[in-house]
Amino acid sequence: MLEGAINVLTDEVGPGANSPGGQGNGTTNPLRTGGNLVQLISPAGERINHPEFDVWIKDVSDYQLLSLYEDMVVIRRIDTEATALQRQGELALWPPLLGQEASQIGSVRAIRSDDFIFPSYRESGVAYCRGAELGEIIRPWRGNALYGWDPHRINMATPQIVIGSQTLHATGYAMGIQNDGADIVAFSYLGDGATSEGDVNEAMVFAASYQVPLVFFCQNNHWAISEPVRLQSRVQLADRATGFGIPSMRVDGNDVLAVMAASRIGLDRARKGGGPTFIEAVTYRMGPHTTADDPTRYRDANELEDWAAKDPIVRLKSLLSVKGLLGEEAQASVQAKADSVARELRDACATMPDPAPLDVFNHVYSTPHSWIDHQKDHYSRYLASFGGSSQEGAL
Amino acid sequence: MLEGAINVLTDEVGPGANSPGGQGNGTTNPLRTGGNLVQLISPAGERINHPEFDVWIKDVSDYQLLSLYEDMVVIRRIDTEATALQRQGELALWPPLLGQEASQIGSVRAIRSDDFIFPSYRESGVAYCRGAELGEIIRPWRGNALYGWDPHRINMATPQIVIGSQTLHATGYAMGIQNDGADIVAFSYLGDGATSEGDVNEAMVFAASYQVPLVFFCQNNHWAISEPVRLQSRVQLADRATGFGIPSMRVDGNDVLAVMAASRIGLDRARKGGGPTFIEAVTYRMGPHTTADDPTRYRDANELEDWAAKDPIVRLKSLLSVKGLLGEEAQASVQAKADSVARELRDACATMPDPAPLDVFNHVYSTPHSWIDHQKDHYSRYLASFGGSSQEGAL
Amino acid sequence: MSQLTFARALNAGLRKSLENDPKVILMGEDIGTLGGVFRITDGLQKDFGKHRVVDTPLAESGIIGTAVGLAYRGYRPVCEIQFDGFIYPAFDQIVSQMAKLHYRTMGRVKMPITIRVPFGGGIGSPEHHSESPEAYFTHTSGLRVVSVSNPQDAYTMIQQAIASDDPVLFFEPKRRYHDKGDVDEAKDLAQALSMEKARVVTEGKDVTLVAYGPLVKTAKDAAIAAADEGVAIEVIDLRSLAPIDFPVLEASVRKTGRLVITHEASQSGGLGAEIAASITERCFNYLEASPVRVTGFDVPYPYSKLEMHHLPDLDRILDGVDRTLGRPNSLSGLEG
Amino acid sequence: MSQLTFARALNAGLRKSLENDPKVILMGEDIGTLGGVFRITDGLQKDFGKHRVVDTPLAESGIIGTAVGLAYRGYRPVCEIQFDGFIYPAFDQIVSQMAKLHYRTMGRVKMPITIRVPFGGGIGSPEHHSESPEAYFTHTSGLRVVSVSNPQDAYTMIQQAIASDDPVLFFEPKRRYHDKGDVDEAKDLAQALSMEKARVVTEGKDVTLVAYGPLVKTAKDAAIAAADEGVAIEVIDLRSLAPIDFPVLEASVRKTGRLVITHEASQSGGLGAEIAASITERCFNYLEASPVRVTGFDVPYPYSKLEMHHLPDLDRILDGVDRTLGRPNSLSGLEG
Ligand SMILES: Cc1ncc(C[n+]2csc(CCOP(=O)(O)OP(=O)(O)O)c2C)c(N)n1
Ligand SMILES: Cc1ncc(C[n+]2csc(CCOP(=O)(O)OP(=O)(O)O)c2C)c(N)n1
Ligand SMILES: [Mg+2]
Ligand SMILES: [Mg+2]
Repeated sequence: MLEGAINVLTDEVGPGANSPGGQGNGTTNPLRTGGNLVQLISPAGERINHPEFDVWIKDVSDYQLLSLYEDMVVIRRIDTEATALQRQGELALWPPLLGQEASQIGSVRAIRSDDFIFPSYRESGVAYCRGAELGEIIRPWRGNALYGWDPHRINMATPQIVIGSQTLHATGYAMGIQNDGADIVAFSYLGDGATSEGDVNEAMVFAASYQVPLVFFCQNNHWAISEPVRLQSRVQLADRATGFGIPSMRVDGNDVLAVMAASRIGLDRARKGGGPTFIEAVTYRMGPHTTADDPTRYRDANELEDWAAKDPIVRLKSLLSVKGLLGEEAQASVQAKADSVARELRDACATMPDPAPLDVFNHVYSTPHSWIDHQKDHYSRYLASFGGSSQEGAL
Repeated sequence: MLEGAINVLTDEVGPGANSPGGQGNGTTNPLRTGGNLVQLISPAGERINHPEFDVWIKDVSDYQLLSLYEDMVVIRRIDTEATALQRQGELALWPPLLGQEASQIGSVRAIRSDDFIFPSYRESGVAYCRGAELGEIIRPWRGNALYGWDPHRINMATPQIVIGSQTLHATGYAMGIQNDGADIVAFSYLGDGATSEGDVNEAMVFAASYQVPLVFFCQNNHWAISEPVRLQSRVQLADRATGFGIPSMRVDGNDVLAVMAASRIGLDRARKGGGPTFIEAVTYRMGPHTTADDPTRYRDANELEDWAAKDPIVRLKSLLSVKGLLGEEAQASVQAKADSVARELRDACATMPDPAPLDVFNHVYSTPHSWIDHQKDHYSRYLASFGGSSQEGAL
Repeated sequence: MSQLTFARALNAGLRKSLENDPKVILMGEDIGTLGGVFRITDGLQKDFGKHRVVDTPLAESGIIGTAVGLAYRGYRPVCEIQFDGFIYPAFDQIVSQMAKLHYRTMGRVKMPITIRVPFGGGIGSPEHHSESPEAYFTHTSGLRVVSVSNPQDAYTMIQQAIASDDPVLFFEPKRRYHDKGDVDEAKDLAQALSMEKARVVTEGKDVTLVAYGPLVKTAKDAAIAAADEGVAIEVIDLRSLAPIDFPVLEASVRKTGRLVITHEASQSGGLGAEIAASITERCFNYLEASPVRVTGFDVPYPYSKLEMHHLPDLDRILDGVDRTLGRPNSLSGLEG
Repeated sequence: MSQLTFARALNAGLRKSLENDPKVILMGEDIGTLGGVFRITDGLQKDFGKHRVVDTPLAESGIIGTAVGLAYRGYRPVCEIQFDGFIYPAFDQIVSQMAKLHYRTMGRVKMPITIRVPFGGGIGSPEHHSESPEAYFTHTSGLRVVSVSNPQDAYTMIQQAIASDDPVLFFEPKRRYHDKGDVDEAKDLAQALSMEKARVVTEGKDVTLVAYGPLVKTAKDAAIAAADEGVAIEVIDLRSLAPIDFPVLEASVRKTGRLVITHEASQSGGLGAEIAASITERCFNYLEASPVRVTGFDVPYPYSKLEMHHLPDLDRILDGVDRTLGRPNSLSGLEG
């Protein structure tokens, strides 16, 4: 095998084939990390052939390519709209996904609807494609609930704010899948900064030890708030996984096809009993960390410019244009979709009902609990002492 | 470089030379893990030549070889004696080091006295060579103190029971060394099981990020209580480190010369500003996990037999014999030393003073603390209420 | 009815849960082949297989974090933390995830996880092996916390904890593992006293003495000793540490007017503070004296040659009883 | 004397410590170039260099664990935990290592580590950004715990905490970061009130009201409001949460006979329980009514549209005051 080649498409693919040499037998670890960044679309929008990855996206029709484009445009529009809502005081906070559209769409569109996703807080685009309602997506950022959607309805956990925590949940879920003998896969998103947390590393230990059906999908967007990725690791993040015996890939995260191919490779391996895979999607957070952040304090304008030139949407647009798929009509239709989603988002925000005061006591436990009941009773009495029905009305 | 070769002795050695390619430039990680187990003495006691490692031990004189042997015999004797004391009820517990003598002696004899060691709980042999008194070594296991020696006197932290915790302390200490511009090294012991703990992985993140002067010395003794090392990792433990950008070696941990050479390589790299190194010393815990453990419940007699054939002391003895270094006189002198140490250990145990009741309140804080003072006062009053001077006398 | 040790009773309870619900899965370090360092899971992996009784890598956050994921998938994980002092690496997964997920998801995701913790001192162990960390968890909303004091409760309550749809911290007094007691294995779980109820184990009219876990036995012994001196102590086994069954405590204190609380954990911020504060709020007009706490000191758990000083024993409990009664005691002649 | 915000006062205090002792070293996530998400360390890396003001990888256990190692080597690390809810991954290193090392080594190894924690709610944040975890640490022997309520104390006490040879948890009320106050930067540290002393901030004879951190301001407002109704509240700013300066509290309660404690943390097992229990022990015969706790509820910190219900405010504190006074209150007509 060539130095730096991705091993996932060689003869070694398939259940059992990834078994490392085992302990103490002196063999060399057969796993390889992808030193080379896999790219299927160049920043200029040209389709680059890659014999090993191409087979995984050869079924993607022109129509589907266009729909990936639409997805990306729509989630960018959601992002823009939510950011605007935050600026207008309608949302308390918003974590933008600007620049990461290809990573999010390429991965979520590779995942089956019965697979289960464990996101961080930035995967609003993933949630949208998964069927979360727009109101559900913004609800926690408006402060109207801790989180929005029902995980069991869309097979996707609620956003995770504690960095890296969700990777262990995904691993446990995958252990459950394995016990059930189901052919589904757990799919965990994480950031580059997250790779430093103990939990993420323990997740890799468990995932490798039990060879569970799991994909770790790391969006290396180069920053963890103000910290550059080189502070977290001096080697490529994809290399981390191989040290745990988990095969890894490193793909251009602004290239929707490369991301999709890599995700499919990982999902397929997991589904066939081949154990976990780690994907590093190299992308860039073009916006602030959240709307509360000011990235000009810690990063160069130049860097942003460099990455703007690799914009994932522009890139796909060029490819579509060259292929003649993005005529005026198509363009208008995508635009219309984005506009309507933006309107819907704004409406969902405006019409979102406020919680009632006593909601604060609900769902702490699944069955009655004397302390909570006592306090709820006490507080409702307290509210009543001001007269009126304040505990029932909206705040 | 050859597949599986150890990179530590190539041109890449030295400050700065280990800098990985950095983020996002698509180069392949230049680090190599030692797929091959490095051995300088065969199980039959023959000296095996290894051009790259030999240079690191070429200064070891016959006399020194004999003294390594003496060390190993002595610490095995300490182990036997302490185990006996536990069986006789003089110690509450003892964690045997039987089988790990070469790993402990080969490493500690490579470390400079001003380097700082962070052990786990099993490094009694290391502590002995470091100058800890025998009473200090057994004191915690007798229950007469939480720990024995003064870390600043022998430049070695007290035993760490929380698995893996000490690797972060070592990393922090090494950050301090780096800040001070000192030419010393932090040296952290850990077990194979410990590699699964988040803390150990975070230690590797910090150590690699700051390139601190540190050696991780992992005694892979094949078991974490009843759990075989393959439950913790499906690949060699040395591979884990390379995923963090830390160069690693895999050496025969029952071969005192291989261990010493590897330790010196790591220490030298650290001292020269080359950053951290991870050493996997492949050895075997021939005794129980602790005196409270019954290994027959979980492991085969055959396995033990196999490893008995690789006994680190027998092996060195054979080498010495072939070299004609272990005449009757030498043999007798080693024996006498071991006997006297054993006697000293037994005496230290017998004469160890018991603590006074009010000692329970001492040293919680370094300055007065009203809660403690209050409780100490109260309890001394309580003890006095039984009459007599019980709070001052021995228990 | 059979005579079982505490340890065997737990083993039998776990076995029953494994039999009754295929979604029950045991996880922990050394719980499989070895059967746990205390042999609580002895034989269970052999009978239920490696996928129901899982030896995990050595990573406590990993154990609880993967249990959370298993719960997401509908499992009921029962995690063993090998010793009290090794629960802290899992603290984040316990308080930020396991405890909060039901609230976070408005009840859509249940966390029926049980964490078994052999806790407390008195067995001559080295550091980190004798701690009483329960107060960290009773202060954490979203958790239920129980502690058992006898083989029958061990057998019943471990099953109740596993059956609970909420996460439960289950504290097992390791120094009582070898104590024997009658266990009715045929007893219907539905008939058993709810896990949340306290139990009056010795009736008395003079002083209420609240204990849990390892000190229930000591408290009963104290009651016997006090009876000789004409003091009738009412001993209450708390059983549930969060929520606490205050009505039972209240009824007792309204009768006795005096309250002593004992636990091994350090005093400041321990569970005794909550009990003293709550009972003072609820029974202020009935109290004849301030509630008294007889607890471990505010020190890290000491080495074993000193642990008998740190741990409340019969004499220290009786001294506390004397304090509430205004009888001669260690503080006589002092104010407060 | 200058007018500084709370945040600037902390920044000035940290700067002073960095200037005075070359062994002081700041560590945390985003504290360097960014100056911290709250800008508390703004400009310090520029002035003191990357080796004194260290941006760490994203790993909280790693931050505290390496700080322990630095302390071994004679440094005085000051660690920033970005938000209260992210301290839990470091819990093990805090309670099993930082808190215990001095005791473990019989005083041979000191742990002069300060952990700065922006804590508490009221700023409309998402989950994990508004917690009050102080009770976990006040129950942990070996730690000192303080909380500051005003810019002057922030400036002085951060320096005292750093100068302490014991580990200190330093809780900063993040919702007060923008409050301004007079700060005497020239004040001699040796002359300043000891970090362990509580301070009477408003004198009064009717009710003692104990608060700390963010609620000291609310408590003072409550005292003003109550004064209008003829009730003289004595407000005490606790400052040190462990140990608590009980003599100051005792003196006050002996005068007023009534005690109200307020904090944002959940009630059960919170610091209020310890204060109520201890003051009842120490002042039983002086109490006219049971101590009352006005605290956050026993729920995970709720989403921001509900946080004003969870957090004690002026009205809830006054309701608590009314309860201790037997005046009409939310529980009127009920027992207890
Ligand atoms: C355990 C924990 N520590 C700190 C934080 C504060 N924090 C929120 S986001 C963030 C950076 C995360 O970076 P990365 O993993 O790269 O994800 P990204 O934000 O780039 O998507 C930090 C430090 C947190 N949420 N959780
Ligand atoms: C955090 C933590 N979890 C669990 C334990 C209990 N325990 C003590 S030793 C041990 C096994 C350690 O194995 P390894 O790291 O291989 O070291 P060895 O004992 O083989 O030297 C375990 C699980 C502990 N001490 N600390
Ligand atoms: Mg990032
Ligand atoms: Mg081992």
